[in-house]
Amino acid sequence: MDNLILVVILPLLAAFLMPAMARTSEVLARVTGLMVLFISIIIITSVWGSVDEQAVSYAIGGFRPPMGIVFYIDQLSLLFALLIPVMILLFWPWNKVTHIREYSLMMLLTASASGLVLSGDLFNIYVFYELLAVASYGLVVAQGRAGKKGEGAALAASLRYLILGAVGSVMMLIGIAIIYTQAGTLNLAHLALLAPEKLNNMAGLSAFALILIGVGVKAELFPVNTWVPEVYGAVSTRLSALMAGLLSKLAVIVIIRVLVLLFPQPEALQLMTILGMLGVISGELVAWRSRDMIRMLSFSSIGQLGLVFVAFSIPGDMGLMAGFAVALHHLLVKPALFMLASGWTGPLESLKGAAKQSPYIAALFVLLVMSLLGVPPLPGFWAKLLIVVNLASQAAPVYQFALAFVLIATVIEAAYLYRVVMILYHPNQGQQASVREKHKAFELVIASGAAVILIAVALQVQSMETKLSSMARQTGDRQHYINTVFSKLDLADIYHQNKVQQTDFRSNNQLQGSK
Amino acid sequence: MSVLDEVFILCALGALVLFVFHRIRGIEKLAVVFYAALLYLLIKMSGLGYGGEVIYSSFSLNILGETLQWRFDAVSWFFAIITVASGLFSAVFMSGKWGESYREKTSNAAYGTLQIALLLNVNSMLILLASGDLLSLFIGWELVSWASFMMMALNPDKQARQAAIKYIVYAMAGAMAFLAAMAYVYGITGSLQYAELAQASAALSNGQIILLSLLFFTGFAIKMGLIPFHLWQAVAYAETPAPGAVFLGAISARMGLYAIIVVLIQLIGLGHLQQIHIPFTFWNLQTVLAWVGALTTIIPTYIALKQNDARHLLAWHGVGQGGYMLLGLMTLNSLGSAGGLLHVFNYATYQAALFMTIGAVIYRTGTANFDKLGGLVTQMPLTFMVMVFSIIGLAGLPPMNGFVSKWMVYRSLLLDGEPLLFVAAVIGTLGTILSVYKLVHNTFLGQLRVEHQNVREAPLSLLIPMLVLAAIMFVTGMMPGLVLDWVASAQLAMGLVPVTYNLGGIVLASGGLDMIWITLILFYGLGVGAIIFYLLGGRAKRVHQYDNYAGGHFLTSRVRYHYSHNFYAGLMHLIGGWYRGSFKKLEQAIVSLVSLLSQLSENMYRSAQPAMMVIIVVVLSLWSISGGIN
Amino acid sequence: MIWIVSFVVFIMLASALAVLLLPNLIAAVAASSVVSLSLAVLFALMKAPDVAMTEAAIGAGLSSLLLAMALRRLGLWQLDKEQESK
Amino acid sequence: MRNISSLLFSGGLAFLLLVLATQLPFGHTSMLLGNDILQAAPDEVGTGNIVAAVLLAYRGIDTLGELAILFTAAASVGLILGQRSNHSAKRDKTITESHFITSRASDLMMPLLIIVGFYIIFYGHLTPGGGFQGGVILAIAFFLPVLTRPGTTIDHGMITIIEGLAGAGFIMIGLWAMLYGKPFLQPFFDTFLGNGIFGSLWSAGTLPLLYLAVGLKVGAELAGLLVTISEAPAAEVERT
Amino acid sequence: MTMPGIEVVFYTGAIGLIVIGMAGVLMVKNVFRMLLALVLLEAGASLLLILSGFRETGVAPILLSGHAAGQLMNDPVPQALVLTAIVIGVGIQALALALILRIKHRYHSLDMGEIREQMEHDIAVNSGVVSPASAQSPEPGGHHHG
Repeated sequence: MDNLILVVILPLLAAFLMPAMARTSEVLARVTGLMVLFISIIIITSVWGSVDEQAVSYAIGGFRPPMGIVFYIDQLSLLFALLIPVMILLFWPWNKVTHIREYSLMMLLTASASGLVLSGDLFNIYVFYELLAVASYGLVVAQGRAGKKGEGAALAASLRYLILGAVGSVMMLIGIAIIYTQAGTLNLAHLALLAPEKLNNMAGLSAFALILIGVGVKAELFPVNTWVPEVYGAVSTRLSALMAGLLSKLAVIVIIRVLVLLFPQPEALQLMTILGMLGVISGELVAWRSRDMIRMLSFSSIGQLGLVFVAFSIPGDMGLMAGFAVALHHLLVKPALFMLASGWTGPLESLKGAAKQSPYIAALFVLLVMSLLGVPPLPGFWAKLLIVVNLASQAAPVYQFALAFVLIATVIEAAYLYRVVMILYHPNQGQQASVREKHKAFELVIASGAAVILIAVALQVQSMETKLSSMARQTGDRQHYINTVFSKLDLADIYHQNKVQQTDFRSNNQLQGSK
Repeated sequence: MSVLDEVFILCALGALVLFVFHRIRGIEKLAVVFYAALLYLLIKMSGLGYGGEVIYSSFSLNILGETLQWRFDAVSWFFAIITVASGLFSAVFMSGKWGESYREKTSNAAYGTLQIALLLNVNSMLILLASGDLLSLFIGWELVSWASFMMMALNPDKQARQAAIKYIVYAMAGAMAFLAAMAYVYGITGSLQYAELAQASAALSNGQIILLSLLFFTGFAIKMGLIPFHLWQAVAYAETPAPGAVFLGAISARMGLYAIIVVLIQLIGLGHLQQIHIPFTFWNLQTVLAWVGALTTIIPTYIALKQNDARHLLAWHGVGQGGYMLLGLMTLNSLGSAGGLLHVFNYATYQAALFMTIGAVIYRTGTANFDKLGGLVTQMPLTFMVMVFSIIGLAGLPPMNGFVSKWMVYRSLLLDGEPLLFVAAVIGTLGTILSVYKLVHNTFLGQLRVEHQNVREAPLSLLIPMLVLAAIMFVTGMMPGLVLDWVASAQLAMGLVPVTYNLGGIVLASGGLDMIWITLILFYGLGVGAIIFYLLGGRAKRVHQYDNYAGGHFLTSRVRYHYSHNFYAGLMHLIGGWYRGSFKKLEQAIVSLVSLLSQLSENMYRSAQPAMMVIIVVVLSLWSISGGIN
Repeated sequence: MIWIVSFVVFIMLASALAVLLLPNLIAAVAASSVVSLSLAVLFALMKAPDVAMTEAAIGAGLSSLLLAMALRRLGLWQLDKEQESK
Repeated sequence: MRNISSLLFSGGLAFLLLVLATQLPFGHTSMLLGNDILQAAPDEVGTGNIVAAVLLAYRGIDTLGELAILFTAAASVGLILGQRSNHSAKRDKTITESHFITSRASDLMMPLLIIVGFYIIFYGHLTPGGGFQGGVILAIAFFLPVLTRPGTTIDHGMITIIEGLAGAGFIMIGLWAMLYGKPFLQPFFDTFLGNGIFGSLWSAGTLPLLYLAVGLKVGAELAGLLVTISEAPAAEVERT
Repeated sequence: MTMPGIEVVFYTGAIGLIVIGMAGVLMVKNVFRMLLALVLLEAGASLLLILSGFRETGVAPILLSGHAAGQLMNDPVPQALVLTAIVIGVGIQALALALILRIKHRYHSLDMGEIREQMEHDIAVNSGVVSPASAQSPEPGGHHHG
């Protein structure tokens, strides 16, 4: 388990050394990156399943938890720690023209993403989040469409993304400052312990709002997601897939961690519901109007992320479970759709009869789209069902509105996605059929892989449910988090020191038990 | 392993085999065998139709703390047997000459896809019918929607494809309404089991029941094409390849009825529907639903009257006939609901037969446009006969089966003291009679067109299913007791008092109906008439088809006169086109609203720093929300 | 003490406004450098010598150098001209 | 419209923060973490400058992340501007030959700055200052000639290697501890470095080494950034 | 209510910087100035963060021989955090500068509105919705300067 920190460290090491290595041997530098990814995967698989019952924490530098930084490893972080190298590997730029610095950026992305999900310290999360952000700005510029015109678009989109992201980061920093002023600590477990007393007030709520907006930039949260169509429109689908699929989810995971541990007030959840549902409806509405596939998928991604936020904003473990289901589903489907879209550029009308040309791809597309919409036997349905059912059982009126929004948005989503399907299966060939780009092999492999996983999950839905619910239970268990990070001795110490009454601790426990 | 398991395994196997081999010639024979086997399995279950025990599938799924189950009771069985029989007839129709010509026109793959679509439709409907709780009902519901979308999407016609998209949007909206209702039920009861809802519904407040019923009903009404959701169906169904139209027309839309039966009647309960008064009116929920049914019988039927294409005319009728079924069910008495259910069966027979006749006409002439047809009776007499049988049924005239079910509905409305609904139903029937006359006249009567002079009778492979259907219509018309057996046990399963019946018809205290007698008397009367005619030395003179006159206008053999264009011009002028237009405008208004909102959202995303503006909203909402703290 | 702090804060906010309002970009960069310097002073007054040093070196020194160089590269290095350049 | 809403928002933010001010215990914060560290750091880490202890020991991984961010930014800038490095020959003609005084001064300053930089780096764990501040000074020291003598160039390769090795060095020191079975970045894993005497240069375990790595890394990154931006192709100069 | 402490003055400075910075980012059209505003915003956040560990009577968290043993020290943690934040800030600033340089090269403008319009046109061309030959405006009449 101690080796798990290598998942963060090795990619960093590789990233630092790669440009220097490339001066002697470029091949070596590239191979290093791949090797690090493989090692990461091996490390994680070797500890896979060991945290199902009891999460583990790792104190970096061996300093006692509230002082030093800890990594917290539970099912959620382990799952994402595995997904990160796997996804990066899938979307690894294999071609030879890629600049070595871009590989370096990919490694930095891996490291920061892994750090983000593993970290158990608020400011450390900020640092990794910034690293993730800067690496993605770099990648956006680097992977700008290789067209004469496209380059400018990538630059401009990147700048706009950067400014929005930087403002978001500052917001987050202000939020952290407020939290630190209020609670005097940064360790998530320590904060979780103090939260009911210190953060359950207006200051805590503002801090949450600020952090939500800050991290929300990456998570495509409603008010701060204007960069999405621009960036996805300007960069290669490979990077769009990675950003929409993986990076947005990482930001969501951060928000969830913070929310679950630090902010017990229901207003925080409701704020997230409102933003989420505005995201759902606005994203789907614009997607309905879009005239090309990439733009459509970008806005659909905004909508789906809104759905993820709505799901996570449902209180209790069921909300977490619903959120995980939707987030993981989107993580699987959206990259695959982007992969298919990369061969289907141009206005939608030009795709007429594409199904005749490539029936297999069109069939894949239909399958993915159906899952995205939530057609029953496919996993998307179960995810959506979880949301809808749990939204309906909430008493607060905002959830009823959210329910209505989600359902209406689904109808709009069906309208535009099926318009595309009908275009694909149009009996007449479009004018540009002959000059259409071909799909590359790896794109098809990824999309087929996603489809296979979808079907497998559909067949194994029961065991997936158990897995997800156990993950949700573990993630939602604050006391578990606190107990994991602090040993019993430390805990007694902290209670003594902070004059937090033991009764608090017990009532907290009861709260968890009654859930 | 129960018989239901066997059904499902067979379905899965069939789908798999068909999917793998769909390009191979001869697959159609296999499909026919498949439907026959399915029918056989259903017949093995026929105990259900005579009041047998519920059959459970041993397959179940545990999810969300719910146990998903699949089971068949008498209601499901009743609908299932119609479904599978329609599938069988479509498959037979498709397997012969029609299939060959379709193959030639398109491709092996396209033909195979059609077969797959049909099979998926049948399978998904069986899954829907077998649902044992709300969740499995929803799953089945969605499957049916997508399967029929697939069928519709096969249509090359542009308008029909647009209709298919329209359909899927409508269907999605319906499904979402259903989902919302389901979630609402889960919110109240914490479960999705039928039993829980049935139990909980007794304790629900009126408002809750109204909301639930409204949501459920919206979902189901969209599938059935009830007012005000009637716009999509006819256009989408009409121009699907003939066997598809046969199947869709015969049974597909009836799944909405099945769901209404299950949820509104079985679960929410009959008493409830009657007790719940709509606020500010003097209606109760049942009356509202009955009026929806009544309006659905009228409006689409008169739209049908306007159609100039045989398929569209029939499809619009299909929408209207759904109204009768709902009307019958919503009388909630044993006679009316039996009528409604019986109408499902009857309607399936004659709608299938009618679509087949039109399919045959198209097979021979290549068109279903009334302006280009006429006088085919001389060329296709058997087809003509089938059509006459069917339209007698459709118009609800004796001795065909349509008469029985419509009689039951009328009778129950009268007995219930609902004269206005009765009048509405009669108006609907009037429209039906007018339009079926238009159908038969414009297709088969009048003068034959030159280009059709070489048209021959439909091939045997097309005729056989049509004739069999005609026979069924006649037999079940004469002996409705055969089907009433099933209807009665379905009623029992629904929790209604079953209708009393005998082989010939209905037994009522105040005068029943005995179709055997009616038929005999009818034939007797015909016989007497014939005898009198011939005894009086009745002279029949054969006139050539072209040797006729109209309005004093002399016609040469060069100028054919067939009065088909702008049929019922006067009537059309009277009733105008306003009713259809109004609903269309509603639809367009919604589309423009969405479009407007969409544009607004896009502008918001595009404007310089829109995100920041919205943060204001966030800050403000934060403030408003945080009123509770401190 | 409090007056010193107030004075520095005043200077800082005034130059912050100047960053936004001065028409000449070079002046704006200079103003931002002043903001950084006052900030460094504030940090020092707040008993944070490390931060003060960093802010002085990075904020006032390096960052201004970067901005000035970029301004030159942008072709906006024009002292005498009022411009809100395109 | 946009301005009004922007002002509204800014005003809202100010209002929010002002209201918060009445609630937040500024000046009397609980400092839970701070007190713990203030008490423990002298014994546990042995640095005079407790900020350095926090930066390198308690929150060492933050510092690593920060170095990575700088590295990423530099790499991205390299990607953005370096693509046209062949144009860098076309120097900006607006830079006139620098004055004698400035060039001489820079020659004099450079060694001084380098010494000061290294001093700040090495005494970072004892007195205010450290890798970051020293690194900046180093960067400026190496950049001065470029600024004062337009002809001078700095070898990008050299910068790449230094930044790579310095960053790797930081990680390696961390991993070194793992070799001894200690957690990553633990400063005391062996008697090799010893604890030293409190207050002396060689104290606080690996912290001085880490600060050296940080200093070199920051220096190299910032120098790289400066050089890259200064070599960027000028936009078409709007000369009057 | 006692006389406001010195921290109130610091706090005013922090809020002032944040608000001025935010207003600048939102309202300024020139991207270069926008970047300057961003720097102000970051400075404000740093000040706020330092303030969270500030005590009027505290001394710098450095152990020097001159200090009495029991003297109250300021919180070292926020100082370390701000150090980190400042360095991160300069990295982002450099990145943004590089982008601005290239964009100016490409689009011959520093005005955010113009840059956005040209970018949207480029994206539309890229996706094939608009033909490259068409005028600068991607969607006729579609511009809404909010």
